[in-house]
Amino acid sequence: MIAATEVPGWGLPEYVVRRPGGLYRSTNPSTKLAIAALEVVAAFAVPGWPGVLAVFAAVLATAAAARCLRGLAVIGLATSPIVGSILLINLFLLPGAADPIARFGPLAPTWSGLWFGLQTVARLFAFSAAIALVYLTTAIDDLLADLARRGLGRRAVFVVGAAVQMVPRTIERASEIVDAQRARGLDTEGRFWRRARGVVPLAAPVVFGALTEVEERTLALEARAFSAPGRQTLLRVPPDTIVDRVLRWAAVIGLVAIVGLRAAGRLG
Amino acid sequence: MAIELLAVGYRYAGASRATLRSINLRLEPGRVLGVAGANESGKTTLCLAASGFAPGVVGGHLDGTVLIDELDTRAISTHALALHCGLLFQNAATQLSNTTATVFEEVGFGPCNLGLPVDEVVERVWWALGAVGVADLAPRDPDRLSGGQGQLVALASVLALRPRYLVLDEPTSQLDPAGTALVADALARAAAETGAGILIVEHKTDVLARIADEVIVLAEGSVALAGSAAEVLSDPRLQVLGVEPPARIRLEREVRAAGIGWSSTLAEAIA
Amino acid sequence: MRSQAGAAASAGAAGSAGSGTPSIELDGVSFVYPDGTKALDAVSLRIDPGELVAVVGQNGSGKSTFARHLNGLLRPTSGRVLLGGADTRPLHVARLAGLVGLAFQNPDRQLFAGGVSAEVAFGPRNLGVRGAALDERVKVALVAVGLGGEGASNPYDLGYSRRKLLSLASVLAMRTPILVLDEPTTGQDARGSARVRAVVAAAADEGRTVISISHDMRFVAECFRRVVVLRAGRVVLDGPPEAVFGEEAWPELRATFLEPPLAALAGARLHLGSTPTSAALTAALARRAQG
Amino acid sequence: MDLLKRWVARQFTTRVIVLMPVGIAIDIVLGSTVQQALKLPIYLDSIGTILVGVLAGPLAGALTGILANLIWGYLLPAPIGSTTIGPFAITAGVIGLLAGLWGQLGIFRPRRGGRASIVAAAVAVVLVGVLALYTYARAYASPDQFVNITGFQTTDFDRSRLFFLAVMVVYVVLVGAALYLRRDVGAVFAIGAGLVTGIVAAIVSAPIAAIVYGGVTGGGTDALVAAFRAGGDSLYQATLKQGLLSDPMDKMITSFVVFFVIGSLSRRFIARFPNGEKALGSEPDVDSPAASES
Repeated sequence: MIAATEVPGWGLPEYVVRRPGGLYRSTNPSTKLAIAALEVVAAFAVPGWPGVLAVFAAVLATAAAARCLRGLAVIGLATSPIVGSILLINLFLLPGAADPIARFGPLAPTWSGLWFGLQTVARLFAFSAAIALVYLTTAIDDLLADLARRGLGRRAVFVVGAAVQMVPRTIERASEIVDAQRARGLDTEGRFWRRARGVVPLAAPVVFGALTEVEERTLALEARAFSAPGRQTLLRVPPDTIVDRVLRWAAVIGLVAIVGLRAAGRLG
Repeated sequence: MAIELLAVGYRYAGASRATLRSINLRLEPGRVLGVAGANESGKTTLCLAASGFAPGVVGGHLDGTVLIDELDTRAISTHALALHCGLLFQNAATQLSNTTATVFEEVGFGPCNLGLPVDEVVERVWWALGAVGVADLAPRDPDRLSGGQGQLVALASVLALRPRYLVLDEPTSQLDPAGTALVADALARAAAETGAGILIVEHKTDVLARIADEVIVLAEGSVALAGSAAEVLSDPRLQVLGVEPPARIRLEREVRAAGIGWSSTLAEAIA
Repeated sequence: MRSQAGAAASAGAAGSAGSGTPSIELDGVSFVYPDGTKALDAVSLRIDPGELVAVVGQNGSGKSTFARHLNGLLRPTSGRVLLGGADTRPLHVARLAGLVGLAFQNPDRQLFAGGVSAEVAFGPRNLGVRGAALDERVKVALVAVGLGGEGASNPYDLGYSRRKLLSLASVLAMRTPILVLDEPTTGQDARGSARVRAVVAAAADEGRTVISISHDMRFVAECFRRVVVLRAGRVVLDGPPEAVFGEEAWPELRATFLEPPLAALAGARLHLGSTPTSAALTAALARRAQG
Repeated sequence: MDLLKRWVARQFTTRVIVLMPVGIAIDIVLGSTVQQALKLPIYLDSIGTILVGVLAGPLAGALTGILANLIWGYLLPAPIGSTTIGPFAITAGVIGLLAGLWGQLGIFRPRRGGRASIVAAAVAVVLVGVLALYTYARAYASPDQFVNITGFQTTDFDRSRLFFLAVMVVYVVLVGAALYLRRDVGAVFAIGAGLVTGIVAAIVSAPIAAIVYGGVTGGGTDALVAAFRAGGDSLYQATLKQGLLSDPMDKMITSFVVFFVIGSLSRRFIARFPNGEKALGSEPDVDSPAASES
């Protein structure tokens, strides 16, 4: 039997503790959430360009420090179909815009439409990037463990943790089901009506397959004292240093300040 | 000190007929009781009743009484049941909590639910992994294990609660011969090291022949045969009850039926 | 009306598929999964109409991958799969499904209808069978697997082993000339296994080809005339049970973590030659007693 | 206060806690996979949410919807993760809440009617179809008499009459299919519930789409928004009208699938859920509490 290797934290093996290394990655997850919230509010509540640009600068700097610029770029790409639509619609259809750049028959692209479009795109990118930054630099286990320490119940932790792990497995199951149904003559290529007829034989086993496991999983959880009262012991507790706490409070105060000023109409 | 079923009957909610009919049974710590029987004879329901999960978790109607160490299971709260009696099922995949990244944390899931201090959780995890003989799997991802390994991790995660009894519902029925042997060895080892009383439902009577002290055979929800493993597994009525005898006994019976003189050399050959 | 491949139509209607059963051949088939694992390595194998073939091997030896190549669910990375001598690559899986029926290992990856009969009817209906012929096929298939009286019940009240028999029935009802079973006896009790054996025997009597993946050595030795042993995607043994379970093949078998049936072990210990089944052992003992 | 605590505890038994991740996974997987596999323009991304709501109750349903959107939007890697769905968690929560309401009212209960009730249902459906055609014809003759609650002014009526027609046609088709396939009269109510859910979802999503995305989602529906805005509508009205065209249809089809699923589920399985007996329509048949929650 392998003795517990001597590691910080009551003899927990290293592969369980799994302390994240690197700039921003090792920051406390709740702090990262607070910072993201500040950035989102700043991106939307501050009118005009200053707020959005400030958020962009902050997010890009942090991403560079945490070396996840490439991840941010992939998510940026995923939002690109929207960018085209936003720009086009606002360019031509911004109601009340009266400063046409040029005129092509009934269509008149306007400067204020272009401006509003660009700003909307910038806000969208800032908003997505701020949240993506948390996702790219934090393991879901760490986030849930940190929230659990701050009072999040074992049931909520289980629901989120299990759902995230269950999605890839359910996708694997869905592709196996497509195989099983095709092996019994269901044709998923071909004419529209034939494909439409395929919805129930594809959707139903994904649903039934997952539901049959509910009973077995319930018994398994109860067999492991899941419904015991009191707090659940946490094996993995992300560090929460002084710096983390200061940053967190600063973010919360900043957020309240922006919302307050905006409500009081002081931000113009 | 035992799990006792006294004239136990059971009917699932919304079902018309009873699944168990007046069952009497006793499981003592350190003993291994095998349960065989055709499908739909009530084996799974017997496991749920003996562990208190029926009606505690699955509802339905229970007649008679089930006592775990003189406590009526209906009086024990759901989570406390797990401390008395560990429960293991057929499909390893559904017994993982699906929320852990390593086998170590998976086996620690139960003790953590009890809110035990971290050092006690660590001690119990190593003890349970050792009792089943899979300490080397501790760093592995629970989702990437073979069927047999998955069942062993599930067994360890239940043992970590240090129950006095273990109820196993067809633990090897979805495993190939290698996986079956792995689990059978681990069960024999766990029984010896933990002294727990084990009730094991199994189609593969070769596994029962190897690890069970007594065996009962269920038919239509009641006990049709009961006795020592050797007696019951060589009883000619097994076939009629839809249970296949161990290979050794089946071979001997066929050779004798062909009128060939039985001898000790033959007996050794098929041991 | 779906245009059915010639062979399937005659097989479907007449029920006895002897004349219509095509041969199936793998010609240098290799298959590499996207993550790089080589599941099949230049497998060349011909299975003639009406043969009873068992495919054995340890987990990860390529058994399931092999089965999915037979009905086109997986296409070879290199090499060809021939059905009746014709390459199956251009054929849709839905068309091949009329010729090669595949019963999956896990029933919960397949069942979707709310009722047992509706589940069994799904396959044949896709092949264009309707009305009375469809009802008759469903009934016959359900009776064959012992679920005759369960037509109206819900599949999920049947329990795992009978759900598995149900997914077998749902393929049987398609009456395909070639029947492929993936671990049919896993999780079955004695009566369930007996049902599976009866289904294999009935299909053999109708002259259909039955190919089964299994690790139940007794089922393999007693119900099949040819055993193909796979290891790391390659065929390492291919012959009748007498040869594959004979003493000289044991080292190869054990290298793939497979144990020969007890009857074969006993026969060797008693120097009776190769006796893969209890019947063979008894016969050999009887011969020795007279000789 | 204790009553409320018990009402909440009753809805979150261990079985519901296990069901919720399954509901979330179903939303996300069906939302992304089945749509790609069949290349159909329907979303099917709230089947899990409605299923949890009907079986477990409004709170569990709402939480499932919200978590499904948040996880799909922010916690999943790029190929699966959808960057635009996060903010619509509020809508998903409302859908789950409504589903819990339908569950407690037993709307999704299979009602295997005899011949008489099926004929009655068929007649009702035909009436609805005729009513739609009548309003369409009448309105075409005199548009100014028709004002309705969904923010459409009368002048818009000529553009939105197609909306009533399309919705009614889909309703008639789905209920007809359910009657034909399963002889189940309950479809009239279940798919009606889907229609109401769709309308509420559209009304709740419109402001979110307007504020966060400026009414644009990158999908095919943007052309509709553009058309409405070209017609002089405000951003809010444009997104509302676009929502009212697609959401009711999508939610009716989703309710149709959920109705089928619940009708096909094993009674023993459904009976173990908090709303189980209401979803089954039979009285509770358990002599001891399903799970003695501490």
